[in-house]
Amino acid sequence: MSPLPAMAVLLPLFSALVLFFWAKPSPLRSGFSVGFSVAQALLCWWLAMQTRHGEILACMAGNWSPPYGIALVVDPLSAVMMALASSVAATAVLFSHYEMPAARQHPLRMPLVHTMMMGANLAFATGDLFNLFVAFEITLVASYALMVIESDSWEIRHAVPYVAINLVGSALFLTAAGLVYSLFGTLNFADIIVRSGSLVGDPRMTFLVIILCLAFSIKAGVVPLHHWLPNSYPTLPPACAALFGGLLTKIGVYAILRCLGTVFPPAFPGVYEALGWLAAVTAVVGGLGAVSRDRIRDILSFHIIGQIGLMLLPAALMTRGGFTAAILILWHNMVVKSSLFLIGGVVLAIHGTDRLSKIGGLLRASPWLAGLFAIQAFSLAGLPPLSGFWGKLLALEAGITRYEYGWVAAGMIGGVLTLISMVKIWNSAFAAASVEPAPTTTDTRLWKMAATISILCVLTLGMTVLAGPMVKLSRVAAAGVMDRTGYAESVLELVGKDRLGGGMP
Amino acid sequence: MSLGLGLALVLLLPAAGALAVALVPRRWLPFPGFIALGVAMASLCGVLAIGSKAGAHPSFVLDWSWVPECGLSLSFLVDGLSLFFAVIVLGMGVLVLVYSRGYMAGREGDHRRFYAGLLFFMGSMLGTVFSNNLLLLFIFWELTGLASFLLIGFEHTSEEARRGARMSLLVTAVTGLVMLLGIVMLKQVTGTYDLATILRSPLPQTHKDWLDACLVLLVVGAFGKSAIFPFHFWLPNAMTAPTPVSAYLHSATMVKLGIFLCARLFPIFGERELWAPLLGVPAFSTMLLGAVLALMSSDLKAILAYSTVSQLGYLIGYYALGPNGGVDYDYLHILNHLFYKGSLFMVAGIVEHAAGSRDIGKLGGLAPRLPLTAASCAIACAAMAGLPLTTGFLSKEFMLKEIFSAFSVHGYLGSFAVVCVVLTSLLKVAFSAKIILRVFFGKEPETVTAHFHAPSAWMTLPPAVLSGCALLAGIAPSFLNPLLQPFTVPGLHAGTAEHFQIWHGWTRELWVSLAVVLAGLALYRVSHYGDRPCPGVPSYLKAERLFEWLHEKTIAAGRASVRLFQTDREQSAVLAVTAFAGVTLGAFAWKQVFAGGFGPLLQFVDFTGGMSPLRLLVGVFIVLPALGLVLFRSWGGQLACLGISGFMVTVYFVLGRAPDLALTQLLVETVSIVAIYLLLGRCAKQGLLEQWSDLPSSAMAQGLRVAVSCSVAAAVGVLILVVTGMPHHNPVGNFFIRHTEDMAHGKNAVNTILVDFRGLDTLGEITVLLAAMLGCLGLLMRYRRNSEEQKQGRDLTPGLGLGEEGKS
Amino acid sequence: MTGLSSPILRASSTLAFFMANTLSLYLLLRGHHAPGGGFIAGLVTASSVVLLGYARGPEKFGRVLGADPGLIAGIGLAVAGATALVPILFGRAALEHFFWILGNNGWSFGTALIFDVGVFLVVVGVTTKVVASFAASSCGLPALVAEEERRYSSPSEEPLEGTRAN
Amino acid sequence: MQTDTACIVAALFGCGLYLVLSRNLVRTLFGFLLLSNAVNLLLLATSGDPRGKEAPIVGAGNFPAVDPLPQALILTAIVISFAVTAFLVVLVYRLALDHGTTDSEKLFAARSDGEENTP
Repeated sequence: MSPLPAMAVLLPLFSALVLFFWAKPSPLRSGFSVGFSVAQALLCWWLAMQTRHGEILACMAGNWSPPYGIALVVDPLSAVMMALASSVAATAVLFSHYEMPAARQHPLRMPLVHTMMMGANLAFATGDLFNLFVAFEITLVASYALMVIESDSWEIRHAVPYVAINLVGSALFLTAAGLVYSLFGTLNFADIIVRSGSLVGDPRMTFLVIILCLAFSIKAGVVPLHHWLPNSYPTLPPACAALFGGLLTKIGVYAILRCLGTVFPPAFPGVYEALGWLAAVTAVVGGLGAVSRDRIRDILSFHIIGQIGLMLLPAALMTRGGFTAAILILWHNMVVKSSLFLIGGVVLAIHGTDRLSKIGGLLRASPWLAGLFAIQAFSLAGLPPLSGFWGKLLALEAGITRYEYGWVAAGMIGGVLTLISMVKIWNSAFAAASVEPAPTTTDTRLWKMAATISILCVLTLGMTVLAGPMVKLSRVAAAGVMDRTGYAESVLELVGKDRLGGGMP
Repeated sequence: MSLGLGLALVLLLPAAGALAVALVPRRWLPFPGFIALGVAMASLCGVLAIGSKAGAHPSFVLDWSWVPECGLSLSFLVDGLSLFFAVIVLGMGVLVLVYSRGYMAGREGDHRRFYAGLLFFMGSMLGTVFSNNLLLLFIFWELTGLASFLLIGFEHTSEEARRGARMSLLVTAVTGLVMLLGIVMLKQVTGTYDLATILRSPLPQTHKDWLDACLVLLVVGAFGKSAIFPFHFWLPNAMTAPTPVSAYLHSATMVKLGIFLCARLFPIFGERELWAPLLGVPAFSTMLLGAVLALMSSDLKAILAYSTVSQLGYLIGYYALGPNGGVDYDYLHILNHLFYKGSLFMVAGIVEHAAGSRDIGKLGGLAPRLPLTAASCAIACAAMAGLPLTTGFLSKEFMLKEIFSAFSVHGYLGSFAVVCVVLTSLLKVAFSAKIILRVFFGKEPETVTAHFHAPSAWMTLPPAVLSGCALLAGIAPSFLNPLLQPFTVPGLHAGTAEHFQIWHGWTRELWVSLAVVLAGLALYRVSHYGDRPCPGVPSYLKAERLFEWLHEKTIAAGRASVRLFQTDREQSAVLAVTAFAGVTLGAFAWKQVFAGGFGPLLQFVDFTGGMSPLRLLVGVFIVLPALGLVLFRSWGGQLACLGISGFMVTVYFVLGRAPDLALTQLLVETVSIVAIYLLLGRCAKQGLLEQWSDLPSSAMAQGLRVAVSCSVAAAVGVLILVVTGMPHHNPVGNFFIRHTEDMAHGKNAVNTILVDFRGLDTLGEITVLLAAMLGCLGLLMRYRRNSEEQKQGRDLTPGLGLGEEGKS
Repeated sequence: MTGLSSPILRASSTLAFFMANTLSLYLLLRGHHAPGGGFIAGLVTASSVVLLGYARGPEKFGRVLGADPGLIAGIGLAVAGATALVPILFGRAALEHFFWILGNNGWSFGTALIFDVGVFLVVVGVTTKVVASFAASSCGLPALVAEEERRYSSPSEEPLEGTRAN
Repeated sequence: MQTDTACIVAALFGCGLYLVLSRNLVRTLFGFLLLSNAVNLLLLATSGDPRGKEAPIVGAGNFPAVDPLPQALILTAIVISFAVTAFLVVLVYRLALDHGTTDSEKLFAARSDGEENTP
């Protein structure tokens, strides 16, 4: 039993607490916050290193034998998700330090960010359905709080649909959890796998899979369940938007992959087909929405939706190749999407607005930023050999081998729409002649913000150069997610104190 | 030095040069142009050395694995085709860089970005032609498109440049994506991305439809890059690029990638029936269309661009009609085009620089002032028109000869090709005459006199070199044979090329040529009689308008989709979500019922079990207040209903043998009611509550709301009945009952589960509580924009405004 | 809403406060064996605090406990988190609990109780804090007192109601 | 314990959802309260028929007892929904103060999807 999965959950909890008590914003506090995120990232990267051949690290909270306690299970997919999430968080935290003068920073932002990270890590690590619900709630309530703490009377409105739809999602999830307990008599993923053997083909299980998929799709922002997303994200401060964009919807996708791939046996095939078509619609509608918007943050928010569709399209194939592609797109997207939001934040800081019709001239004023944007935007659009390309390639391959031409076409349209909107931003914000007054970039904070984004850019370029290992890792992760018996065995072989005879110290 | 290392150096040099030029500060690298030139020359030497060492036999070098999981390796193929294109790319690159030195002098913009872009392009172009892996080829292919995008948009402040750049990027990227699909499908058939392997082994005969699909998809990519109809429109719009870029990318090299791809594909797909019509029809149509548009245009660069489109059409069509054994004169045609078109583009740049205009209506009489340029232009135009003593003549002779022989083989396609080629040759004569006569002869307009700047030798020499080549090779064509011979590729070339000669006797081709020249001159005379201005391209032939229309429609579709799929209002959003959930579940249930009747679902339901009158009674007292909540209008009544319903749930918990739950529910309900009471009281006092609590909505909305609520309620009811009807016989809960005392040292199993067995849930839950508290506190404080931020508007996220460090 | 004026009510609310908290203490300690536990005890205490707060008036509501309830909640979470973390440091599983038998009358003490105390503190703190601030705000007062404002809000913010304290 | 619970839960779901779909945010809030009660009752239903069973407090002769796990889950769910309810109440309060209305139609009268004009 390795304590590391539990550490990955507890570390952000304690950093959140420390930051809660240490209320006064200062460089030292931000440094502490960054340091803790980095420590967490290092821990998770180490976990990823340990699981890179498909090993599974599991531990039981409370030292109970599975399936009685709560299992924390880290496989390659979870480990890399956690690592990327905390890397993104560290950057966002650093960015949010430069975003505002220390005296104006909100003291609650940091504790809430770390709370959200705790929820995210728990969601990635947990091997228990109800605990997954709790993890979702932690991230969600922290995100509700982040959404409202720094908003004025105009922006606060958009928190309403955000909260309302997510509450519906939570109710669905809780309903599903209850029904799963009734049907399987357990909540532990590994135990569900074992007990589901006799239920293959049972319509009741398909009902559950559908409800769970619905609940997770709401979190992921699948059309037509996405209404909470496009209006609310733009009201966030850029650093928070980056974190939300890089993290929240991805937890939903992760949960879908985990549930469809690992936990539940193949359900009624229509479910996957429906998911695939839904993803196709999502990819196109998200892309179309992005093309039509006029503010950078709005474009990026719609893109999140489109990209979710692009991730779920190959996943719905339910093949290993499809899952590999989905996972790779997922990883790449976490990094790229957050850095684009941060770039949008710098643009916002320079111009006071990010409305494309009112800005311009950034290529001349800030070539460094333009370079960062070009790399991330073209990566998002899947231009080779940047990190977005590999997922796209694998997705094409997976779709073609299964003869799903309609999905392939939808994915390609989604990709083209992404490119169109990225070019739109480039042409208006960066290439176009500067507007009056010309943007000034003398403020040192801008340079620091741009330098912060470079960290994520390095990560993107790293995923480009090291595409080989990255693809391999995602293949291992996909194999791990789809290896139901392996997952069940490695969890159920744990032995807790109840089998060792008492827990006296 | 080994071949591999040499090739690596050749490929890396431009990339490294690009990085150095782009990133090293200006004061350390004062002359980016010279560095670029040096890099290009070094690479050229390298390629020549590799060529001499490798000889004519294809060899593979550098098989470094990059992404083995995707079948991608850094594997390069050195053969005649790749060497030929590499030499073109680098040779032309050297000339263009020399030319750029003069062209860019005194121009605005960051020259480092320009030279870095050129070197970046050069590197990716070399990568494309040397790639032995189709994926690698695609990667470099897209990079050339990216380089083109950045270079077209070099003068990024001009709206036109941005539009042209966007158009070229979108067209090439979309067609590239289609090509990628073709590559992936080809891999599914052949099992590899390795070009040499595919070339070596015949295609499997099992996937005929797939192979044709692959071919179509791959060819779309080639068409996009080489501006073949219907993608021809991006090339003239790319002319907003600086002239060296036009000369280099959009005439000599990048647009030839489509031709390169066809040459690569020819040995693979050349024998398929689809090959000839698929390539031929669009290619020859493009050829004719381009020539017509060139004659109509008045902008010098537009004429050249359309004529490039036309020539590209021919070059692709040439492969289409190629006999199965292989083609022979493709290099000649490519080289010829390179000589004259490169020269003409550079001349156009000189003219623009010198006279301040590219519109041939506003030019004239420049020959005395620019003798060398005029001579270069004259030779190049002669080559374009196919007059004797130039390579153009040679090229046209062979063109006509082959077309006449292919004529009978290909049936209708052959006749179509003949008509197109002859008409195009005629048109070419006409617009060649137009260029030389209108620009360099006639009367010099006053605007030109006023503006005239003499070009530097940096600018005038490169076109002279190119024209000189065209002339030299035209006069002494026998030189060309030994030059082109080493580049022959088995499979592509039949190797039966005739020896080039200046005089072939009074052949059929010569007579046709003569007729064409005369007819062309007559056409020019008729169409441009006197001072009649050029007609210009009529708007119905401007396909870019279609593209822009499509682009705008996409955005409009985006807006429409947002209107259709997106709502701000929380209740319509929730309505959409719940309705969708209900529909999905309903659809599945219906499908089940449809498949097997109600039996399969009802078998799980246990209707008789678990009915208890007492619980039912309590249930009535839970549901009735809930209904009251729906129906009542007064806030007091609603609050009472809410309270009663909640407290009756407590009783229900008691009946469910859950004392802990009952206590918790009681307390939570109390605190919640207090909070809601505070809210209502406050709002009522300020008149913020609407009098009529259930606000009126349209009949349809109301109906939808009732329908969704009722159907979701029914769905949930059925779901519970079906799923919980036969619970699992051995739930894990039993374990907790059995062992709560001996292992968790507590009698209350619920509590031991909460703090011990599933303590992590509880830990998470109190974290939720804390986060909710912080959220509530955040809600109770409102951000207030200061005057500075109010001025900047609502787009600005609070607190992000800069320049306030001093104030705070 | 102002504080209750009658001194008798005031006194009785204080009495009720102490009675409720005795009950809550009992619920907390017996929770492992009988209905009760950290949640329920915490909610009882929080209700009593709310009651007392009503009696004393919204100005002093947040200070009934003598400290910032938010901090109490934080401490509670730290205590509960510590029971998760400490076993790891000793090489055991997270949240593993240990028990000691006290004497021979069946009483035992376990680290589970510490966890439950953490839960108790969080519930008390959060409930009190939220209700107190909300009540203050809905009475037209600033939600937070001066030193709390520095802890929970940025200088660019103002309370919904009332004026900024500093 | 399913047929009756199923009916109660279904009715509560229907009422709750109807209220959630109201234009008035206060009614929406009530709706979510009902919904969370409904889901809690649903969870309780999974612990089986309680008749003839005792509360899950182990003592002298308290067997058989009902399944304690759903109860623990409900307890967690109640507390979480309590937290969310508190948040919602304050959110509605804030909106009412900021915009002078609890009617979401009025709240979003100006279309605000990035197309809105900056004042």
